[in-house]
Amino acid sequence: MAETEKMIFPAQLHQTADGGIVVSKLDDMINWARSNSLWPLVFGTSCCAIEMMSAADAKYDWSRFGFEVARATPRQADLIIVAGTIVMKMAPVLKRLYDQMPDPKYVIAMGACTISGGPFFYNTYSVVKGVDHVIPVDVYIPGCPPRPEALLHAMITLQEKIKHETYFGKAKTEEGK
Amino acid sequence: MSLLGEPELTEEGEFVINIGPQHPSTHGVLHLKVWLDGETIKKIQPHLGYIHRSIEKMSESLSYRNFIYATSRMDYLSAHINNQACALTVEKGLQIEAPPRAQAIRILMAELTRLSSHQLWWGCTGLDLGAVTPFFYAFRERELIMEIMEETCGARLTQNYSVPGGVMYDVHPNFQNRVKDVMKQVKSRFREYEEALTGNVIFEQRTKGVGYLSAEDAISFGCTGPTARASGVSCDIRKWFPYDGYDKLQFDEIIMTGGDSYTRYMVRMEEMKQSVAIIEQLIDNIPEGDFQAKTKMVIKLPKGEFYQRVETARGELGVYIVSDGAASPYRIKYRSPNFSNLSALSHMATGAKIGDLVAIMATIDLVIPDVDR
Amino acid sequence: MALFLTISFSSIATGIHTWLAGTMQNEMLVKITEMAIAGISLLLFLVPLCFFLGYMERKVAAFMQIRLGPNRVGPKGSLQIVADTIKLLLKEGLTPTASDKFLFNLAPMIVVVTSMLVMAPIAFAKDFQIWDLSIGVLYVSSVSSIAVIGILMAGWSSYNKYSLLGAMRSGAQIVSYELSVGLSLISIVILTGSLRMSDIVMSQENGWWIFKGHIPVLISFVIFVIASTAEINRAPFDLAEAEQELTAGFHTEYSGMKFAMFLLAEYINLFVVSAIGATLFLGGWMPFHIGHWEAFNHIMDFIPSSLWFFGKTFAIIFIIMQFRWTFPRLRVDQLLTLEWKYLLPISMVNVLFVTVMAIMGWHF
Amino acid sequence: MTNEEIKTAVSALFPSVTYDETGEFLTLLITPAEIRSVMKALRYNTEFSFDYMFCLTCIDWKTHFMMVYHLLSKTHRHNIVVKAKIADVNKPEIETLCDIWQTANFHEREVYDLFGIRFLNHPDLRRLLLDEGWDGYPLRKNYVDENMISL
Repeated sequence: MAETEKMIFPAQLHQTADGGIVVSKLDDMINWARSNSLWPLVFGTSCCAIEMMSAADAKYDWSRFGFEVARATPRQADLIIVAGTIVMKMAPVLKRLYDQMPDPKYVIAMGACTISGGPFFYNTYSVVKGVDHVIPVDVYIPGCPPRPEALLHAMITLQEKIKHETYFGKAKTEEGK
Repeated sequence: MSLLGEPELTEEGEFVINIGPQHPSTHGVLHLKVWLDGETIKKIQPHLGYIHRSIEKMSESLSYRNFIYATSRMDYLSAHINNQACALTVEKGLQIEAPPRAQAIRILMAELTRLSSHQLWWGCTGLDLGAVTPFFYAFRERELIMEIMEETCGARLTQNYSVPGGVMYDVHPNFQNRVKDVMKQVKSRFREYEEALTGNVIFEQRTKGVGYLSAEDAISFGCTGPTARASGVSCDIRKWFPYDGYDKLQFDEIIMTGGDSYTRYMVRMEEMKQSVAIIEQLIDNIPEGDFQAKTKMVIKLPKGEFYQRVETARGELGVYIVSDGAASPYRIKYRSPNFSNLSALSHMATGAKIGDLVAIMATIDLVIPDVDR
Repeated sequence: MALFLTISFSSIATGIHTWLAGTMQNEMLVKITEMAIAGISLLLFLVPLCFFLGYMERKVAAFMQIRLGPNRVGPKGSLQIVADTIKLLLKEGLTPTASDKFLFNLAPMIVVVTSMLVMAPIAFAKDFQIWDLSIGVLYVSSVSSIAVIGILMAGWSSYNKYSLLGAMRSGAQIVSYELSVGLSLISIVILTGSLRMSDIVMSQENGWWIFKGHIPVLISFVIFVIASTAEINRAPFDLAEAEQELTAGFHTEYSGMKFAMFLLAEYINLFVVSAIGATLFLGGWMPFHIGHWEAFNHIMDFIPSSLWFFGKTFAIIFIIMQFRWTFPRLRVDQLLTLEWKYLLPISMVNVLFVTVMAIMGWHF
Repeated sequence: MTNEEIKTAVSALFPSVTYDETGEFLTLLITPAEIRSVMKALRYNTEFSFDYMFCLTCIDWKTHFMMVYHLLSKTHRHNIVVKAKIADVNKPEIETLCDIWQTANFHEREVYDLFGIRFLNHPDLRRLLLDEGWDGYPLRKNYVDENMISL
């Protein structure tokens, strides 16, 4: 993927006598668009949400990657960053939010709580021990709470993942190539 | 997005909307069921528990050293003050006192926490009222404080720095210079804050006279912190029941009598200046000495009940430990400021517009994990 | 580039017309083909325009908010909006089960089509206009008010209470602010004596109305900017979508392409009101002329007319964008108070002054 | 008022109240039956005027429940703790104090939710933090949750 990353646009210029022809693969195009336009849902339950806000601020500035269009309605979001503990009462709501999002949709589990329950793993009666019990997760970020850079890294990792998808059929994996 | 997409059939002509659990203005996962008459709110019913993490139950099985970390996640914007409250309670049980150096460091960190919390609140108030830009200006200074936090205790948000008997480590050698430097910057930016939001006509219209809370109601609802002080109720624990040497410091308790959202806003703005004043008094006078009193490896509190109040950025936090003499608390109760402040919400917002509800919630400054615990 | 800008657009149009007339030899067919060309070129113009406006919005926001803004996708982040658009087009378009499906799907189209229709009488450059109809101003103010039907339709058919509230707010808002916009447009019509866009532009040959018309025109320009910001539902008047109150207002349930259409309409509307403001108050494509300073006027004429037009339009767009990132949002009753108690009486009195001024010939 | 003065004043009104002074605050031990009369006196009598209830909670002592009310007077600046022992573990009940202190409303709902204590005449006694259908009362010492992982 190193080549496509450097490229401004996922296309190649074929030189001809009077100019050139731009050739591109549909898959590359789609993946390029999808990976560069991840609009997160405004969703934060606890401490990690503050670090998510920090990622949006001027110092970390996730708008550089085009992530700043945070949508309040799941209908227009591509990505749900589960920032904070999910408890039993919240789990159905989260599931519902995920269902309300249109495809393609991605999930980032931010923080220890969403990975396993984190600090609230032992002796708690109301915490969901890992958000992947409720919705499928694409990228996990450890930390309690993770630093904003970690969130940016996760989002860039997600971009990498999206670049391996195919519009029709299965994902481009190492074996399937 | 409402929890229930489909209109609810209640009584004829009733229009009920569900604000939350996922909603930009609830600052977390509060769920408000709002009965509307056009745009006017007839009734509000808060539904809590969407982030109820059973911290109280969990703490019953943790040692007196370990239960403190969970409190950082309660009111994560005043994480250090929560830790301090727990440490103070345990110290009260052990009948020891932190050394003067530890106390000074605790106060400095607490005031830095309060400052950063109020900065975040200021940004989010602007955001809630539709002005996005203040958020970025607030976070610019907040990040500077976060860097100090990180340098001092390794974490940006959930510090876990106070331990029974003092603080976990001594401060970084660079601490004093850095704090002084940041304070200079923060002070110069207050004017910018006021220009950006305080004097704005639309902002004043949105907040003045909105969400009135009388002094009697504030006391009766158990409101504390800036929410109550804006109604003219004196309730600053730092003045009423000083801890960690707050009585030796010169600062004012900001009390205003407007009782509306604008007054709550002004109280917080003034409190930021007071915090800076406290930090400036103390930063050059950190006493030398130990940063931690000697405590046993396994702390066991004597049989009895211990209650400690502190002033967080949002009001009075009470830690109530019931001990049966074992190595972990028998029962622990956190009297959280937001819980009581939230209970006044429906009283304040009834009769207001939906837009006012957002303004009221913004100026109460709710942190939902602190409500649910 | 410079060559392209200095070509007379009327000669291009005449050229195309002669060529078509020569090949087709059927007047009806020629007319239809010309219409198609005009429509397609408009669409081809709109897409990059909206890309640019979207990019500009995010960069202006970043500028106001001490950030960098998009800078990874393409040179300086310029392809960010392209990526967003492709993504939105390929995203699943959900239609809620309980919604009124026909109206739900129709609403975004109405909103987009009405905003595109308003483009017709706008003069982009000298002799470059799709349709210079004799009632240009009236056409603009009447067609633009159809958009509210689309918004109401969207809000009602979504079967979502936030949408409904947003649509109702928007209805009240647009209908009210229509009056102020209309009255401020009328003040220029009074001064010009014509509803035709080209006449209005030509009347500013010896100076723009904002300079010639003294304080009354300045007042109506300010009112126009405020009221039209409200009419296109932009902050601080974005009560119809009010993110912090109604999540996304009338388009809460829209996703994918249908949502993209609302975004498209928002940007086209932004461009259209700024273009109309520029045409009526700042002389449209007319260069900056001062009375009888022939030499100065002649130098100004060297700058292409399209640059003048777009320069003025984008100046107004920039102001409206700055509003968005500066002010808090108004409450719904304050919004209506502002219109009915302040803007409308002021603009009514102002029209009176303008009329007196026009009759007495007190303007330059 | 000092603790001694409060004691004499309360004893004059309610002779059956006993006291416990081992803790930080003066503690009044009362029975659930007299809670409303005691609390009303503490709230409305001008000599006490405990207008601010800063904490309300419950402790499960396995053999009984102990309701704990922390009170503060904003005018006189004195603190007091009132404890009411609920002996019936199977059907714990106590009168509500919602109308005296409005903050009691949410706090009592929380106690109902986590301890299962019924507050009689409470205007809106529903579960506050947990789902309506939650089985059991988690802060009781005998609460068993199979999914709970113990250290």
